[in-house]
Amino acid sequence: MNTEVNLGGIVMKNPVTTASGTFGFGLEYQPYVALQRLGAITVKGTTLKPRLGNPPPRIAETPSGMLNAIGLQNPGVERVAEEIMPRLAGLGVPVIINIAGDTVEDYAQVARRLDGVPGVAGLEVNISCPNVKKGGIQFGSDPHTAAEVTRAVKAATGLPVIVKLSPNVTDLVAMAEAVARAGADALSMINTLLGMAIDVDRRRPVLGNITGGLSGPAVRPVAVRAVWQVHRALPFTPILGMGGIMTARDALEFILAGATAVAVGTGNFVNPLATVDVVGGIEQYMSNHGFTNISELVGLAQRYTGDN
Amino acid sequence: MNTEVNLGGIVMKNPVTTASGTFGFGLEYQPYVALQRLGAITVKGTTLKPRLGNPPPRIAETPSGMLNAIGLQNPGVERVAEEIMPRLAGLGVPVIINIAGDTVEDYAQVARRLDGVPGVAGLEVNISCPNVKKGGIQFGSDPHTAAEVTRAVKAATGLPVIVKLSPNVTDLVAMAEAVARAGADALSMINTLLGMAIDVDRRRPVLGNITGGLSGPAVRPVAVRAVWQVHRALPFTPILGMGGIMTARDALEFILAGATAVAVGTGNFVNPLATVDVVGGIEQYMSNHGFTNISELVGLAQRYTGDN
Amino acid sequence: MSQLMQAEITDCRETAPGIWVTEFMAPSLAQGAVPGQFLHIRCGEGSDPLLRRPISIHSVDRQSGRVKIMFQAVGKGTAWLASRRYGFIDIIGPLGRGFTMFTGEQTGLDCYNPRLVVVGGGIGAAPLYFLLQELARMGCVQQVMVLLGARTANQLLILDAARVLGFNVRVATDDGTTGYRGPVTDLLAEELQRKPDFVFACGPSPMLKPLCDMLRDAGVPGEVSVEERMACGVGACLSCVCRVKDTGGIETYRHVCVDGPVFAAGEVVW
Amino acid sequence: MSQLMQAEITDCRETAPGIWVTEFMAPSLAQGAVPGQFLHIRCGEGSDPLLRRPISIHSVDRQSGRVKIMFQAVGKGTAWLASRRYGFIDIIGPLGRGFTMFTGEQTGLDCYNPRLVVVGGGIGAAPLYFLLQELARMGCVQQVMVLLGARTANQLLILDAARVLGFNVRVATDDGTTGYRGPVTDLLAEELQRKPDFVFACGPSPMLKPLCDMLRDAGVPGEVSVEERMACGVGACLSCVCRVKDTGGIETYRHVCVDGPVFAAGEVVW
Ligand SMILES: Cc1cc2nc3c(=O)[nH]c(=O)nc-3n(C[C@H](O)[C@H](O)[C@H](O)COP(=O)(O)OP(=O)(O)OC[C@H]3O[C@@H](n4cnc5c(N)ncnc54)[C@H](O)[C@@H]3O)c2cc1C
Ligand SMILES: Cc1cc2nc3c(=O)[nH]c(=O)nc-3n(C[C@H](O)[C@H](O)[C@H](O)COP(=O)(O)OP(=O)(O)OC[C@H]3O[C@@H](n4cnc5c(N)ncnc54)[C@H](O)[C@@H]3O)c2cc1C
Ligand SMILES: Cc1cc2nc3c(=O)[nH]c(=O)nc-3n(C[C@H](O)[C@H](O)[C@H](O)COP(=O)(O)O)c2cc1C
Ligand SMILES: Cc1cc2nc3c(=O)[nH]c(=O)nc-3n(C[C@H](O)[C@H](O)[C@H](O)COP(=O)(O)O)c2cc1C
Ligand code: FES
Ligand code: FES
Repeated sequence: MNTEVNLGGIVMKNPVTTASGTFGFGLEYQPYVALQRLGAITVKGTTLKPRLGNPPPRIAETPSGMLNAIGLQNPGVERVAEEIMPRLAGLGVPVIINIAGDTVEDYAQVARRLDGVPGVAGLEVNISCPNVKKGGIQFGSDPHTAAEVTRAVKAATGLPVIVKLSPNVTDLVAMAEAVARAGADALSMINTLLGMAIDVDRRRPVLGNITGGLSGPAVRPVAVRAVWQVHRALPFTPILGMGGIMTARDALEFILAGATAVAVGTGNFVNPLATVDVVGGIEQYMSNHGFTNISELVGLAQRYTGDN
Repeated sequence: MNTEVNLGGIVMKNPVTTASGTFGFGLEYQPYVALQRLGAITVKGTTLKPRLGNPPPRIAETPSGMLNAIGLQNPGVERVAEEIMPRLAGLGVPVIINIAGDTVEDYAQVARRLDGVPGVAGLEVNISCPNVKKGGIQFGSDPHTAAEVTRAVKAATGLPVIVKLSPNVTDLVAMAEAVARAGADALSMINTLLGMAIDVDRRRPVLGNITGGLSGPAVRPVAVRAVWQVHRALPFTPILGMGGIMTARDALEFILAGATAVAVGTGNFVNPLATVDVVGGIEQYMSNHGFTNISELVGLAQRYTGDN
Repeated sequence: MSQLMQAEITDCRETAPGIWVTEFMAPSLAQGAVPGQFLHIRCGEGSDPLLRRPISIHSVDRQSGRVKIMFQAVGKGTAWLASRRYGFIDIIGPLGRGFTMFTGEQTGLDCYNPRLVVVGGGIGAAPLYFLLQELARMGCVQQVMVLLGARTANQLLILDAARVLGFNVRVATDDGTTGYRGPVTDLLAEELQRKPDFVFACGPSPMLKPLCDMLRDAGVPGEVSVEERMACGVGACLSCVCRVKDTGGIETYRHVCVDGPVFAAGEVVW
Repeated sequence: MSQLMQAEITDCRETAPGIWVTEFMAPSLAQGAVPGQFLHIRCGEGSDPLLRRPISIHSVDRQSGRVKIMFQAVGKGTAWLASRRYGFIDIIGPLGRGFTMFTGEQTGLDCYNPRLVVVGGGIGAAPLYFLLQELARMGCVQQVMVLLGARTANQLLILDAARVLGFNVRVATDDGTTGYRGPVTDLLAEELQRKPDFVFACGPSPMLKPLCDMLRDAGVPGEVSVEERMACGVGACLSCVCRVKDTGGIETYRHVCVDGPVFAAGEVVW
């Protein structure tokens, strides 16, 4: 059985990675998870300078989901390159670094700094974080600036570039087309939905940042639809699908809709073994249903055209 | 204690109504619910001609939510006016009729036909149903056409006009401003999020219509955020808030965020008494916390400006 | 008249592998329900699972006011239900149109002393036991042939219970572990040779579809109980549609929760 | 070393109105945990509730390998937990930094035969019992003053248990139903006159904030256990921040799940 996938130049032994920001730098989960079982590890959003992030409370639980407003707390690209990557490089698992910035030049600089750092297999460009006030959300909701960021990052690095899209837009396909044309090697989707919760007893927003990003099983139908629509429009652009994946069946929804690879995010918090359970469950499914190569499954549900 | 609200001209003895499409024409729930306890009844989307709707399966359960692709099945405005309204008019509860169409003229004609029909207290203009291929989605995602529909409906009727917004847009506030400027007496939000589910065993979409609208508790954080943002931008435009309301506490999140009234949708399916439970729970909350007029609560959480 | 109720569970046991029977107190159901009607049951406390699950009435005891449901634990809702051994369950019911013989509505079954066939496949046998109870009460046991099908012997439901009521039963299993080896519709084909007056059936679509064709070809009237995904259960959400041909032959949708779950066999468009 | 485990529940009972104690088998925790550490517990089966709940270790029995948690049923997660009477619970632990006296790290507590004060408010007493167990094991009972506060008498936790261990205990209730009427910090004020060497505290923020001020003013070192909403519990999601002043006086965030839940009293910025 062959579960190897090629995500825009990143070769993964299986289609399962972690969603940025939900798995730290991987090492936090080492006591619980055999990291070598993962197809790749995608780490926390990294910016040029260290960031402290938003005031607490930073999360709130919602029905089958959670809101987060971490605000891109991270140690900055310098420490990631110097201190963290050396510890991750030895794992033998491709590491995808999620990058973010306030300006196009920020993104380019972070990308440039990571070029050639041992162990870094690719970059995931977060143009869609709803929790950073400058930049972030604007890049993710306008096709032109999204394309501009993509071009700048591509010019700054030889690494494969995945652009991560926001679902908070009217026309996701237009966004996808714009960044694909601008040179993105792959697309990842979805980032969180913009949401909020109110503390009814205290009559104020729960989150310190007021609004936050909704993730978890609650958003899965939106995420699967996003993958479906974009794969339909851009069948040759590999997609990293995510949003509410807890089990192999959830992951298979994304793959059947057209995702080449999948990421587990919020699911890690609930079940630290979610990623490896997904890996095992996909293998099980393939053998139960007689598939020998994972590529046979990618987008398979799109072939269905009957009326019932 | 005063729980009466004025939703853009529709006077409701309490702020609770039903979400269109989830409560039929009200009569279906009469064996279970004391309909006179409701502030208003909002009925199923009505079109000029009868519609058969989409092929089954029309719904799928998702984590804390559901997808629906009913496809606006309805008996057409003529039968609603002639056969159904006479039965509802006697209840003594304001009835809000949700209207939809494929063209601007469709909307205007439906509105005109309902003008003066006894018992009809207002119209809710559905410019955002994701399940109808022609029209529907386009009206709901472009401020200009949304404004055009609003103007046409306003011109066709003397009834209060609520325009129902879709969350599937990049800039909800721009949509709200456009329809408010075009004369909407109130706004209702949110309609369903566009989503889909895949049957992993059969490797095809679950819904006959492939995509559907996501509703239920899963979407509540998105809905509360929508109300918050729009109320902040348009503090004098009354909002009918909905999306995942199951309990009074859920409803209070919307009211504290800025909704003048709230609608219970998917919650009715789970608990047919959800609407009246919400009415009772809001009264309880007001008396526990010493509020004598519901208007004191509307948008109260917006006043919070501290950093923690 | 349908009601929303909290019914106290009096028993819950696994009657066959993966098949559960839950009994609860519900005098209004025991008195008012008709075979083929169903209940809409809340299967969880939080919002996952969210929607109620439709489950047919399996049997009623008018005397004690107890009602039973029989269900297969297939997903998270039914798994939750199977885990409830005491306490209350939240029910709406009775819902839907049952077998018309008992509803006082006009039916294809207008002969005197009719010869009936009752066909159940898999968990589809669950509501048929209530039907047999009523037929027995009416003294029809002699004129009824019961055909039960299942994947394998230990999944054959209501067999002993039907025999206890005195019914003639023939069985079929896919793997031949007991009775005829093959689909239960093969047994029906034999019965149809004897031109019964009416056939009642409940089972999975792959059984009901050919069954309806067979009835049409044999010119025998009957009724089938069908399934569709439901949200409200009361006719409000319009989700549970079944394509039917009306008397004029025009295709339209009917709603399983209020127009069904029992439909005339000739009506359903598969 | 922290582990993911399925621990078998051996007991679950309501010990005070709304306060539950659940006991389970977890030898690795009983052996390896330190007072002040917590567990991250899955409180449900579906996806609502979704996240794990952080609950402190209440007591351990190294011999039998049994561990207890004591918790207040405040929302849907803890309500679910309280409803589990047998079976397994899904736990990650031990997590976080406990009271440094037991962690081998450097502490403000570097005197010989130190005089200690342990202050618990409401459910905050839960982890302090484990602390008292360890202090008793070390033979420190005589040098410790335990101060417990609660809303009302029947919400006073670990009182009898602390006395059984031989500790000196003083109590305060908001409504005066037993002990001093008023906040437990009033009792601490008295104790601070006697210049204790170190104070351990756990309770709600409205108690810990003034407590930290009092310690600062009195020049007495101490440690407090704080709470923040957590997703991962292991330092990966960066959600559980607490504002602290580092040794240079510069304010920054630390993570309650890995840098805490126990912090030096002077460190926390309220
Ligand atoms: C009128 C009627 C009567 C029924 N009577 C019985 C009975 O007596 N015994 C029994 O075991 N089963 C019966 N069923 C089927 C039963 O409703 C489903 O098995 C059950 O809903 C599955 O829920 P789940 O959470 O375990 O599965 P999941 O697959 O997790 O359910 C997901 C969603 O799909 C719906 N769904 C899944 N399967 C079905 C189905 N076959 N029919 C309708 N909706 C479905 C569920 O209600 C839920 O909304 C009946 C169905 C209908 C429509
Ligand atoms: C390190 C630590 C140790 C704790 N030890 C104990 C203990 O021993 N006994 C005990 O009764 N409680 C303890 N708590 C508090 C306990 O975690 C909360 O009461 C519990 O999470 C509430 O969950 P719920 O579903 O019942 O409430 P809900 O209000 O429904 O919870 C909603 C969300 O908010 C979070 N949340 C709510 N209250 C708190 C809180 N006070 N702290 C952190 N997150 C919260 C929940 O984890 C959940 O994510 C501790 C908290 C922390 C951080
Ligand atoms: C706590 C948290 C932190 C996150 N941080 C980032 C981030 O730094 N960069 C990013 O692109 N996405 C971030 N995300 C979004 C996730 O990577 C993912 O897109 C989203 O959560 C949906 O997947 P899920 O439902 O599986 O969590 C974060 C999500 C969570 C819950
Ligand atoms: C089964 C179903 C049918 C619906 N039909 C309509 C409709 O006809 N017109 C409309 O404007 N909204 C329709 N909606 C959307 C609801 O009115 C509401 O906006 C949405 O479901 C969010 O609220 P909820 O989460 O409380 O259900 C429908 C929703 C559901 C679930
Ligand atoms: S389930 Fe709602 S109409 Fe049938
Ligand atoms: S809870 Fe995730 S970092 Fe603390």
